[in-house]
Amino acid sequence: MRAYQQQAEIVRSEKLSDDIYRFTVNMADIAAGSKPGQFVMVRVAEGLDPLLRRPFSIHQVAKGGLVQILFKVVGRGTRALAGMQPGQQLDMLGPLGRGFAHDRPGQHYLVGGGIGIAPLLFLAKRMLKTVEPSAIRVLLGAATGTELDVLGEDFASLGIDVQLATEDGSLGEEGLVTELMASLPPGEGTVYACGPYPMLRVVAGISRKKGWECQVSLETMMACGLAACLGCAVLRRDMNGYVHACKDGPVFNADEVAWL
Amino acid sequence: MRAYQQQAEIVRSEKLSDDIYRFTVNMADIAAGSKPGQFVMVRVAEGLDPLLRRPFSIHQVAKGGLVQILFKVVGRGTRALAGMQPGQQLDMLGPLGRGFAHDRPGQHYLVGGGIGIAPLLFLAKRMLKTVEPSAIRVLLGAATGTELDVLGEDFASLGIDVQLATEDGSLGEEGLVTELMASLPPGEGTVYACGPYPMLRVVAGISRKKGWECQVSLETMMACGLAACLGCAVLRRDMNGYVHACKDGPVFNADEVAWL
Amino acid sequence: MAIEQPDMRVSIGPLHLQNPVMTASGTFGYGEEYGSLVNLHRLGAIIVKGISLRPRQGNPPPRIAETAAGMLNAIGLENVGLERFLAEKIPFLEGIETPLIVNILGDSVDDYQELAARLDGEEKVAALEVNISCPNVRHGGVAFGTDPEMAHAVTKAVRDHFSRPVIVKLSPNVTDITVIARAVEEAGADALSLINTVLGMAIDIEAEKPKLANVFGGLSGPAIKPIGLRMVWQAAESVSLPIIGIGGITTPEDAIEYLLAGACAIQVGTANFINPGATEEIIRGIGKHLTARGIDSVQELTGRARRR
Amino acid sequence: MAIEQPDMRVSIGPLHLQNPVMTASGTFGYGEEYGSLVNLHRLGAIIVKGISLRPRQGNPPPRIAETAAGMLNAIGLENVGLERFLAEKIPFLEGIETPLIVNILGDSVDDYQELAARLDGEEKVAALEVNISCPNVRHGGVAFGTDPEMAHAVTKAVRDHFSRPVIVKLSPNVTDITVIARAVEEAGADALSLINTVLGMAIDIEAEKPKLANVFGGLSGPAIKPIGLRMVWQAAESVSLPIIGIGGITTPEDAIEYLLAGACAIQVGTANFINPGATEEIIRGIGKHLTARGIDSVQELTGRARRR
Ligand SMILES: Cc1cc2nc3c(=O)[nH]c(=O)nc-3n(C[C@H](O)[C@H](O)[C@H](O)COP(=O)(O)OP(=O)(O)OC[C@H]3O[C@@H](n4cnc5c(N)ncnc54)[C@H](O)[C@@H]3O)c2cc1C
Ligand SMILES: Cc1cc2nc3c(=O)[nH]c(=O)nc-3n(C[C@H](O)[C@H](O)[C@H](O)COP(=O)(O)OP(=O)(O)OC[C@H]3O[C@@H](n4cnc5c(N)ncnc54)[C@H](O)[C@@H]3O)c2cc1C
Ligand SMILES: Cc1cc2nc3c(=O)[nH]c(=O)nc-3n(C[C@H](O)[C@H](O)[C@H](O)COP(=O)(O)O)c2cc1C
Ligand SMILES: Cc1cc2nc3c(=O)[nH]c(=O)nc-3n(C[C@H](O)[C@H](O)[C@H](O)COP(=O)(O)O)c2cc1C
Ligand code: FES
Ligand code: FES
Repeated sequence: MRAYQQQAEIVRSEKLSDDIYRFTVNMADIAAGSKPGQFVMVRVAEGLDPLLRRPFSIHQVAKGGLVQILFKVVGRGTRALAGMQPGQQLDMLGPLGRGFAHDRPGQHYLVGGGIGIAPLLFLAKRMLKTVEPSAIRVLLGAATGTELDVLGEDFASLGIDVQLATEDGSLGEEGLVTELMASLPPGEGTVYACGPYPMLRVVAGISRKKGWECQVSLETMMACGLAACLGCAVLRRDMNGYVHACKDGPVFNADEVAWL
Repeated sequence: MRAYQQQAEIVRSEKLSDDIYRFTVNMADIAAGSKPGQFVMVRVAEGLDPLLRRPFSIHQVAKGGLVQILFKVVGRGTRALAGMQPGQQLDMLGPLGRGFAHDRPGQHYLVGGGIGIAPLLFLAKRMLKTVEPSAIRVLLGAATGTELDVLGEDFASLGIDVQLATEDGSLGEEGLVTELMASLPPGEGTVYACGPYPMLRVVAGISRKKGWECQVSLETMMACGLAACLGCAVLRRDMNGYVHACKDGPVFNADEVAWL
Repeated sequence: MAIEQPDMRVSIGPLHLQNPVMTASGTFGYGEEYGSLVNLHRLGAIIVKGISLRPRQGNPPPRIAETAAGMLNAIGLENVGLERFLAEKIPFLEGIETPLIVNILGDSVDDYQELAARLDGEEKVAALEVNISCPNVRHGGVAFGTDPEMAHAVTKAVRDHFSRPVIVKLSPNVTDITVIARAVEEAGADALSLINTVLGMAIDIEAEKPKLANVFGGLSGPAIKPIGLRMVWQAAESVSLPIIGIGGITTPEDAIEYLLAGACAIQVGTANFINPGATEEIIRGIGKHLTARGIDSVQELTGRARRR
Repeated sequence: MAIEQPDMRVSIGPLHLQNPVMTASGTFGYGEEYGSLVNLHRLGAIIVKGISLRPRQGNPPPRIAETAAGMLNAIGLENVGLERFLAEKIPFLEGIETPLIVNILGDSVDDYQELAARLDGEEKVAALEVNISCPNVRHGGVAFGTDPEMAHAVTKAVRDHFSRPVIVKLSPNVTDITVIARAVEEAGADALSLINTVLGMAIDIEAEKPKLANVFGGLSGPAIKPIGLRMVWQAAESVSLPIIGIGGITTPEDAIEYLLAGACAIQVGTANFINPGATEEIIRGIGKHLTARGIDSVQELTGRARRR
């Protein structure tokens, strides 16, 4: 797999809620080889502060080399990014990492929590090339409805069944996305999950009980994204050494890693 | 003298040449007490890089609390500043330092080289409150004409006699601004000079010969602008210790300092 | 619940301050310079530019250079000297209720001793902060702060001639800060300040010479915060003296990091240049942090990250 | 005038490189990782992640944290170990003409000695870079690089068992870098690399604990450039060995600063993460600088700021 470093123009900037943005960026080289679950490393400042690139999942790939990222403002880097305007150039590195393996039989459950929903739209679209919409179910959770409504519609417009949960009950069910999983039938199926670590741990547990394969996208601190710095270590299931999220992941089989 | 720290809005940004900009900034507190030759310390980045404030002379003060700075892009800080847009806020500190003493008898010669012309417009306007335009002569020099034409007109529109010199001969006389001084009559008069150090040294020498008082505005590295860091040291004429440009200057009598 | 204001008072050994935020020596002049920009009465303490027995001219310019998220300075300890300090600077500071801490420096143990004895008579001086980063002229110019025996000797001399709290300010330019910290503790210091600047340099590639006339200078600012935090943590592990954290503190969050690492108070240095309002913002920000977490007193933050 | 390309070749003692720009150990993996982003054939040399006799798992995460214009790492020297390095990593590197320098680390003098002897048999290995910042397990965990005697012992052991150039990489966490530099020179090193990372830490104020699981980590990036430059300058004054400058080099200008301070070559570390194109940009930029100034050879830059 080949990675590219590109100066990429921001074509469009959408503010989806108070702190969630969606950027459409022109980067043909990176777009071409991208797979769902892979990510890009973005330089968020021209100066030396903040210094490190920030990792973001590939949210969608459109024709003409356009790539979207969906991000939430949580700190200095994402704040700087949010302030960037269409026409400006972003230094992008990608596509990076190992994405979802979606050539699985049976049902497909896409489970996203918070900004973890980002890679799932790309995943759903790729899946639809080989499976019927009815074989896919999407479960999304967030603290409040404004974080979900646009994305929920994006999935629904694909003809996929979408269930939503919000902690404040402002959209969909009141509660956690993991609670929505309880009513799903056990059996042959694969869960593709992305979200905060505590949620993923619960998702992994439910999947085990239901007999589903479970793939999770893990977030770690990353400096390089290229398997060079060894910063993104994740403890192996056997507690004997580490795998690395930027190369062996960010998507792991839930059985590969230790759940702490 | 009281200094203020203000969040000041950029009201207007003019690009006067390839690398010279004029910002109009709204800062009533700082404007009120400003004197020609004083300066402001401007924070050019929100992040920590570049870290230090940058000093700029007060170029003009208009009614309504508007202050102008005129600056040339020479490095990272000024480049960042040039990229800022009307509507954005600048963290400004001022007015700082000791300005020109322009309550002098006789002729007034305002001599500016390069971006050193910045404080002279403010000086000329203040002088005109007490002296006739004919008592003032302005001599400006630069590498090329584009650096001078707008400013030359600003002075001319005040009814003041302006002579220009450019190194490439594209505007006014071909040569250095100091060469224009040769033809001026000796006698009672004061020179107010601002520009690169080598030019100021020559100006000081000519003034001595012509019998003029000579005030020069000196540029030094500055961290605080408040007489706290002691970074802006300038060797005294007697070579015995230092004066400080941000407090004892930036305008010094040419006799106060050593010319190296 | 906690609608009361959190208690911001701290004690640095026998020294009691209304809050833990002080100004770092050399970055706040003699206080007066910031009088129109900062409410000096709000500060925990004011530490003034380092004072020597006799006035010092300092180094030739250029004295400062900017670096990535930091700055270098080679002021060369320029100061008005003890006499003029007493005559010209103390009167203004007497008008401010905030405790005054005088930073002192010398070329020899005798210099420090004499400064201590003279300042003991000045009631306004709440404490001394002994800068031991200076070269010892009697010992080949090696800094007092890099040799535990010399650090001990200076501390003891000051301790024996000054009746109020003695704070010793350590240099980070050492292999093992705990060795110096212990030497200073044994010599009777009441508290430690750390860190002073980190030795560095920068080169002007156009002129092909060092940016500072003095070649080397002291690195300060956000760039050095990780070093300062590490040394505060190490010192807190090895001595029982109260520690004042310094180095790159620019925001309330930075200050809280130092407190959690083991400092009971902090100093704001280079940040005063970038944002004269920094000290007051930091005081307010620490208060907010305590309120948000329902912590009653700022003292509870000290060393909290070390107990986990 | 000078329309010819300037001569970019440098010699580091007996080691000849096509240009002075190398990759710093631990920031460029085993070379392969950057294969699709950097033209590896253009580099002066490739220095790989530090190799130990046996594989190492490294520290638990979090292993990295960002700081102002810098980063902290506590990777814990994770590496595949000598055997797998030889079996899995060397073959790729043999396909690249660029000289390979292997960074080695151990827990004891014996470890270093064995690594040297084993790697002496590998023709592709043009030189060794000895990382002496690691703790010596036989001597209470004090880093080899902070004690001149231990630094001497490690250097000599490697020198005696490796027939090609031996570069020793110094730690900046010492009071006087020249003492270590001289010890290493006496022990027979061919060159010095400096600096390794500066010990630092950061605290998560929400979790109230250190950001790194290991508490302390190594500070790298632009923040430390002033420290690296100062140490290169000091070392260049005290030893006659060729010096490889490291620390915060991100742009051609940074690299030129190091050369002017006394380095004959440089390494790019953290900048590879921020901008994978950094090494190639730096090579081009140095060339342009030489051309613009009419300097024939990059070697003329070495130490030029020290001669003024
Ligand atoms: C493979 C991968 C894919 C990701 N995809 C997305 C995405 O599609 N959309 C999105 O909004 N976010 C995504 N993230 C998280 C995103 O990278 C962080 O939110 C971002 O780096 C924070 O930068 P900041 O400067 O705003 O925050 P900082 O000020 O650096 O930190 C704020 C908080 O974010 C945490 N944080 C910082 N960097 C990371 C990091 N690299 N990984 C995880 N947490 C971090 C910090 O610990 C801190 O708690 C992804 C992370 C990874 C590793
Ligand atoms: C009292 C005073 C008034 C000034 N007024 C004006 C003005 O009205 N308009 C204007 O364009 N410039 C003015 N300057 C100069 C201006 O401050 C510098 O050009 C600016 O700080 C450079 O910032 P930078 O980040 O772009 O350059 P840097 O990247 O920091 O440096 C580029 C070059 O500028 C030099 N430089 C950097 N800082 C200073 C400084 N503080 N003083 C002198 N040289 C410096 C550096 O040595 C270097 O050669 C003034 C300087 C002083 C001291
Ligand atoms: C311009 C300048 C002058 C300084 N002068 C002194 C001094 O006289 N005495 C002293 O002990 N420390 C002095 N220091 C060091 C600071 O007090 C402080 O220890 C150091 O700058 C680190 O803190 P900071 O990163 O917040 O600036 C000076 C620092 C600067 C930047
Ligand atoms: C993630 C990381 C891993 C490193 N691993 C090693 C190593 O294995 N051996 C070594 O000698 N230095 C190692 N270093 C230090 C670098 O080689 C270099 O000396 C240091 O980072 C300073 O240079 P920089 O500021 O350009 O990064 C590592 C640095 C980083 C950031
Ligand atoms: S982020 Fe550097 S190895 Fe994974
Ligand atoms: S700039 Fe700080 S004293 Fe003048």
